[in-house]
Amino acid sequence: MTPDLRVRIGELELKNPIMTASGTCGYGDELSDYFDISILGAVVSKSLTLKPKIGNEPPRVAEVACGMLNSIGLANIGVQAFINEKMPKLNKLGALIIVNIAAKRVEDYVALSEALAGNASIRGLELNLSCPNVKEGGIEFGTDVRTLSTIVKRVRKVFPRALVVKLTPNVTRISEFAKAAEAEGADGVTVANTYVGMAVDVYSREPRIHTVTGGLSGPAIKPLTMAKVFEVSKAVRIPIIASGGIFVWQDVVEYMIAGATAVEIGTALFTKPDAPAGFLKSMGEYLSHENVSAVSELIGSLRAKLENVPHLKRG
Amino acid sequence: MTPDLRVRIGELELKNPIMTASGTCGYGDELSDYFDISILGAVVSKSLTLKPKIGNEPPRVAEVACGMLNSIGLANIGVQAFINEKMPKLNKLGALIIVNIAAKRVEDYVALSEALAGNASIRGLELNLSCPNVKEGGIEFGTDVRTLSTIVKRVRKVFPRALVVKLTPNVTRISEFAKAAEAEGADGVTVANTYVGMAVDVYSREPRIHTVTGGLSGPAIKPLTMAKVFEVSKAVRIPIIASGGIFVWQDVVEYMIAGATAVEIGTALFTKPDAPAGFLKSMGEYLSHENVSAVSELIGSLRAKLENVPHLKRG
Amino acid sequence: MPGNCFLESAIIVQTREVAESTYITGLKSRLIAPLVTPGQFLMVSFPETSDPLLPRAFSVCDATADTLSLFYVAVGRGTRRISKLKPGESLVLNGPLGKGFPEMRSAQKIWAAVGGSGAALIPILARAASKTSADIHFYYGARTGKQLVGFDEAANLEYATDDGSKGFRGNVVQLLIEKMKNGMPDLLFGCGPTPMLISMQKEFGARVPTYLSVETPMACGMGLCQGCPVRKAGKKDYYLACKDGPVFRSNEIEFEADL
Amino acid sequence: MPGNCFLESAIIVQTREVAESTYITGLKSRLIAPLVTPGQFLMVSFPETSDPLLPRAFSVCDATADTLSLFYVAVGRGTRRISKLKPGESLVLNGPLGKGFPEMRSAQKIWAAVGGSGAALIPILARAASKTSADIHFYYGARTGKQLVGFDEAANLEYATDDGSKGFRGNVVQLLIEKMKNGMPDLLFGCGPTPMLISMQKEFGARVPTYLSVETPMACGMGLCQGCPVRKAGKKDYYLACKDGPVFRSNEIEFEADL
Ligand SMILES: Cc1cc2nc3c(=O)[nH]c(=O)nc-3n(C[C@H](O)[C@H](O)[C@H](O)COP(=O)(O)OP(=O)(O)OC[C@H]3O[C@@H](n4cnc5c(N)ncnc54)[C@H](O)[C@@H]3O)c2cc1C
Ligand SMILES: Cc1cc2nc3c(=O)[nH]c(=O)nc-3n(C[C@H](O)[C@H](O)[C@H](O)COP(=O)(O)OP(=O)(O)OC[C@H]3O[C@@H](n4cnc5c(N)ncnc54)[C@H](O)[C@@H]3O)c2cc1C
Ligand SMILES: Cc1cc2nc3c(=O)[nH]c(=O)nc-3n(C[C@H](O)[C@H](O)[C@H](O)COP(=O)(O)O)c2cc1C
Ligand SMILES: Cc1cc2nc3c(=O)[nH]c(=O)nc-3n(C[C@H](O)[C@H](O)[C@H](O)COP(=O)(O)O)c2cc1C
Ligand code: FES
Ligand code: FES
Repeated sequence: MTPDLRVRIGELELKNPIMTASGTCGYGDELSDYFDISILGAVVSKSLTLKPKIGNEPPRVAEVACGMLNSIGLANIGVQAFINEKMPKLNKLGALIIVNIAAKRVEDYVALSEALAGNASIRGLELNLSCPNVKEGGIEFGTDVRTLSTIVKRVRKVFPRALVVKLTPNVTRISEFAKAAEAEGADGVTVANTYVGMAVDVYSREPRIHTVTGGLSGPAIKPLTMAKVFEVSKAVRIPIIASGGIFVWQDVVEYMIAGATAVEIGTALFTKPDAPAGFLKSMGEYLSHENVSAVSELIGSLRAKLENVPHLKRG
Repeated sequence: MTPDLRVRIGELELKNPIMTASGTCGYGDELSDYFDISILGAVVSKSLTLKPKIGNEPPRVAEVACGMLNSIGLANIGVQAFINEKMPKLNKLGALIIVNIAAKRVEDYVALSEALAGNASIRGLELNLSCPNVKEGGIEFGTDVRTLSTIVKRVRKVFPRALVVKLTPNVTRISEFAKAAEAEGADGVTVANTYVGMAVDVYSREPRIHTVTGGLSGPAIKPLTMAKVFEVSKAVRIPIIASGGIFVWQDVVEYMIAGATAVEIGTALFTKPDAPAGFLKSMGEYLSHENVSAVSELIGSLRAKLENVPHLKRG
Repeated sequence: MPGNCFLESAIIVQTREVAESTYITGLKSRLIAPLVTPGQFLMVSFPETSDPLLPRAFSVCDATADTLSLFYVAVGRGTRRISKLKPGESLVLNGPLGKGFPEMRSAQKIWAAVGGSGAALIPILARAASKTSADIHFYYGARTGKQLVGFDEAANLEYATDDGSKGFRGNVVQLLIEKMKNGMPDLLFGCGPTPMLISMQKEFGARVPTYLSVETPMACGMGLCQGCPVRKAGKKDYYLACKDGPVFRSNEIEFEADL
Repeated sequence: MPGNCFLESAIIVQTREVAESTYITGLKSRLIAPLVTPGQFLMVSFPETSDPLLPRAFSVCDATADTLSLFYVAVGRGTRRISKLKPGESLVLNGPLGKGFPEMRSAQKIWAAVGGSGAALIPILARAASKTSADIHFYYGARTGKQLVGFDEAANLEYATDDGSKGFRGNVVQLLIEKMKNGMPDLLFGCGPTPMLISMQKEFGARVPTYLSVETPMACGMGLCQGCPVRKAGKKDYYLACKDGPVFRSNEIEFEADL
């Protein structure tokens, strides 16, 4: 018996829990050199902004222990070019498409969502709230619960399909942000974006990426995001999409056991662009071996006494 | 010309910036099998509590990518046994001793500090504020600025020598906590303790450490703590002691360039208990090669345009 | 004990596959080898990478004046990696660590039950016993005959296999129960999987002076991290496996309930 | 371009040290080798470890029907690791990636300036030129003669060394300036350290059709990450080195000011 791999994010049914992460799969079509992207649960686009953005000066990437720092600066072709040039290609490739958007002003999130709402083959929206809020003196949208609520409330009004809020992990208690997203009607939360990190060249004494600090991704962050997925799973009922350091199929299973409904593969694609195909195969074998008939049975199935968890007691 | 390695934390002069981290060097004497611990800037004791503590149930440690999770639960012999049994040994070994203390109530921090103030060969105190505050429903002391201020203020009154506050990194903006410590008269801050992390065994579906979540240490966290050291260095004038993922001598230099005055070696000791001796040698060679006559010249010497740093703009 | 433990970069002499994914690796060790007593262990680490990060614990399988060997089952990344190293390549050893089995005395009758990677102790125990003229018998258990490794060092050795494919049919504890019908040893040693140790504690702990070598996760092996607690019998307190053990008198410890 | 790039596990045939910490490693490659054009590159990754994590970029040094080679200087952990792999061990290759040098036409007079690891391109360019009967001359610079590697593949090759220990005394750009006094090539190629490329752009960019192979940090090499920007000449915009390059027409790009 082949295990049932389907999972749901709100009304959106994914054929399996494996998605690609925003900004790590180009616009999706680049991956089709390596495997058939229609086998994925979903492809998540690079963060799109209203106007095209050229991004930050180099260096934009640097390797660190079991991870990398990036500071791309949201380089992207803009929402219109994406709809006109990329959507037809992606549709032809048979991919289920979720579009990730980013902005520096609340109004721009709304404008972006309106622009995308009309295209029915955009099956879901993921809000990247990790950008500096220009009005509030550069505080990240995602580190202020009030602003997050406002954005989700307003986007929810204009976008009728699956709405997912991608949370930043750089906060004291991420579950508060997840609860706010749930309260405003989000269908799911992505836990989480990258962690603020930094590296220095000891000879030049310069930072190894132009913006000094950048986002840490890769296996290094997996235990951290795992703890956050677990925390959020105890705080909300909407599905969680886990994103952080998934490099082997076991990581997918770990995240689901900890409470995730789906996962996003990011940095792993840089080394193994066909990794999602391998994960799907191995997951199937694992489920059969463990006599699990539906992957959804894994979700939140951690065997643990909650009274032992200091991290949760805090909340 | 041999470079001058001395650095200062308040009135305390260290012969060099290399210290061992609390909880990773036993009580200090265990290391003397491997090298002469009197060559260190300082030895920081395991966190001591008023009464001995047996600690958490196993498993207490688990390896993850480029790091480890721990949940020791402050197992320690208690402050009195430390003073009576360990201090004489450490004094004989010629180590400069900083004692780290932890408690679940503000009064206990004060009582511990009083007990230690009388012993002049305890040259400094490091406050571990990562424990759950029993009175405030289990919130970590270190994640609430008000409580941190209260503890530092009250300890400052009873402990006359170097007072260092060890900050938890599990907060949105660590520099606020550093500022509060500085305002209440701390001589320095340690940036930072471990990060909340988690790992799961996919076959048993059990957490890999008993308390489900634990503290992540090792190279995985170095870029994160580096960014926090940099952030704090822009916010306070008191010295910063960096602690997080130092595994090679370059890491020591990176932290100092980012703004640290001294560093603590932690998890690296488990693989290479004599690592500090090697770092001292290599640091000396680096300084000579770079024509730096005093190690203190490295502190905060990062060559970077601050207007490029999104992370700082937030504050 | 300053000066009794060493960090040593040790050159690999050879690695033999002695059973399915089971290896013995011999290393040159000038500093550590001469000091090891049976039941002591080493922490083995890998130069040039942070992944795997932590050192791995291994009992010393045998030790002479300047060489020692490890006996291990390739279960994960660390052990697989060691098994693939070529002669001439090196590993970093930290040891000898911990407290081993009690010293054996002349004519003492000792039974040692071993299983899985616990068989590592056969050569070093046999050598120590012959040195002090102790009378040691080994009882070596496995699921099936194919997993058993032949050790020439042990003169008196009996096998137990679950499937009866070699020696006694049943586990090693059942074999010992049989044997005890005809007389008791002076000392009983146990080294193997935790369920085997638990069962030895239950069956023999009260009848024979029994010493068990326990396995717990370890981050440092030197008493630095407090990561390796072993419950003290009847007390709300812990030993550290790495400093107080790994060998404990059976009646001094309790195993965790959920094991 | 679906179907034009491959992930391939390639077996190492041999590794030779050709100059101080400089190596050529040959690999069996059935899928990628037949497709490579000069100037294209591969991303090379390491199975079984997350440290190093990211793949490393290497130009293809030479490629035949089923083998290809890499020419590299062991500067860091990735390159050191590759240099130590034994024949029979494998590496994962992703390629061929990027846009290489323009196709050479018969009788076209082409000068290729190379330095450092840019010398990797001598064999593959020589092979391609001979196939189309283009007339290619190589100018190969280094600090000192000891760093120069001999390539039998190149019929016309002149050296430049800073210390004059071999060939022309001076850098390769100064050598080209000398040569141009007696006539100009139809095309000029450059591959080497960024300062050399900057100097070629300044000296020759306006006078000769010049193509430069740029090196930037790369995380993916496939256009997935946007990590490898190269400034478009005269515009507030970037190319991606991995997809739009690594070879660019000199007048299309600007180098970063602080390099
Ligand atoms: C005192 C002591 C002596 C030991 N002596 C030997 C020996 O002589 N020969 C031998 O083969 N093994 C021995 N072990 C066990 C050995 O340390 C582990 O098998 C080894 O760490 C596995 O490393 P790995 O990287 O191959 O596996 P990993 O990839 O780290 O793990 C593979 C599996 O082993 C488990 N594991 C990891 N570390 C330990 C550990 N310390 N204890 C128990 N399970 C673990 C993991 O949970 C996992 O299921 C000893 C352990 C201790 C504590
Ligand atoms: C398109 C392209 C083609 C290349 N072709 C070759 C080649 O044929 N032969 C060759 O020897 N090298 C080539 N390089 C450079 C090569 O990718 C780097 O030297 C290599 O990544 C170093 O890996 P490492 O792990 O040994 O060094 P690391 O430990 O990663 O770094 C060592 C040093 O190299 C620097 N470095 C790391 N990555 C890069 C990079 N991508 N570009 C520039 N500097 C870097 C680091 O900052 C550090 O100073 C090429 C690079 C690119 C982008
Ligand atoms: C190069 C790079 C670019 C990224 N760009 C974006 C982006 O545009 N929008 C976004 O929401 N997340 C972006 N991310 C974050 C990833 O989507 C993902 O959440 C994060 O990298 C953690 O997962 P990983 O460890 O699997 O990479 C980017 C990550 C990387 C490494
Ligand atoms: C096993 C272990 C035990 C620790 N115990 C303590 C402790 O008792 N008190 C404390 O302040 N920090 C403790 N820490 C944190 C370390 O002192 C250090 O700040 C942290 O591990 C980060 O540094 P590293 O990556 O170099 O290990 C402990 C860390 C580890 C790994
Ligand atoms: S393993 Fe670290 S104290 Fe025992
Ligand atoms: S290296 Fe990733 S886009 Fe060029």
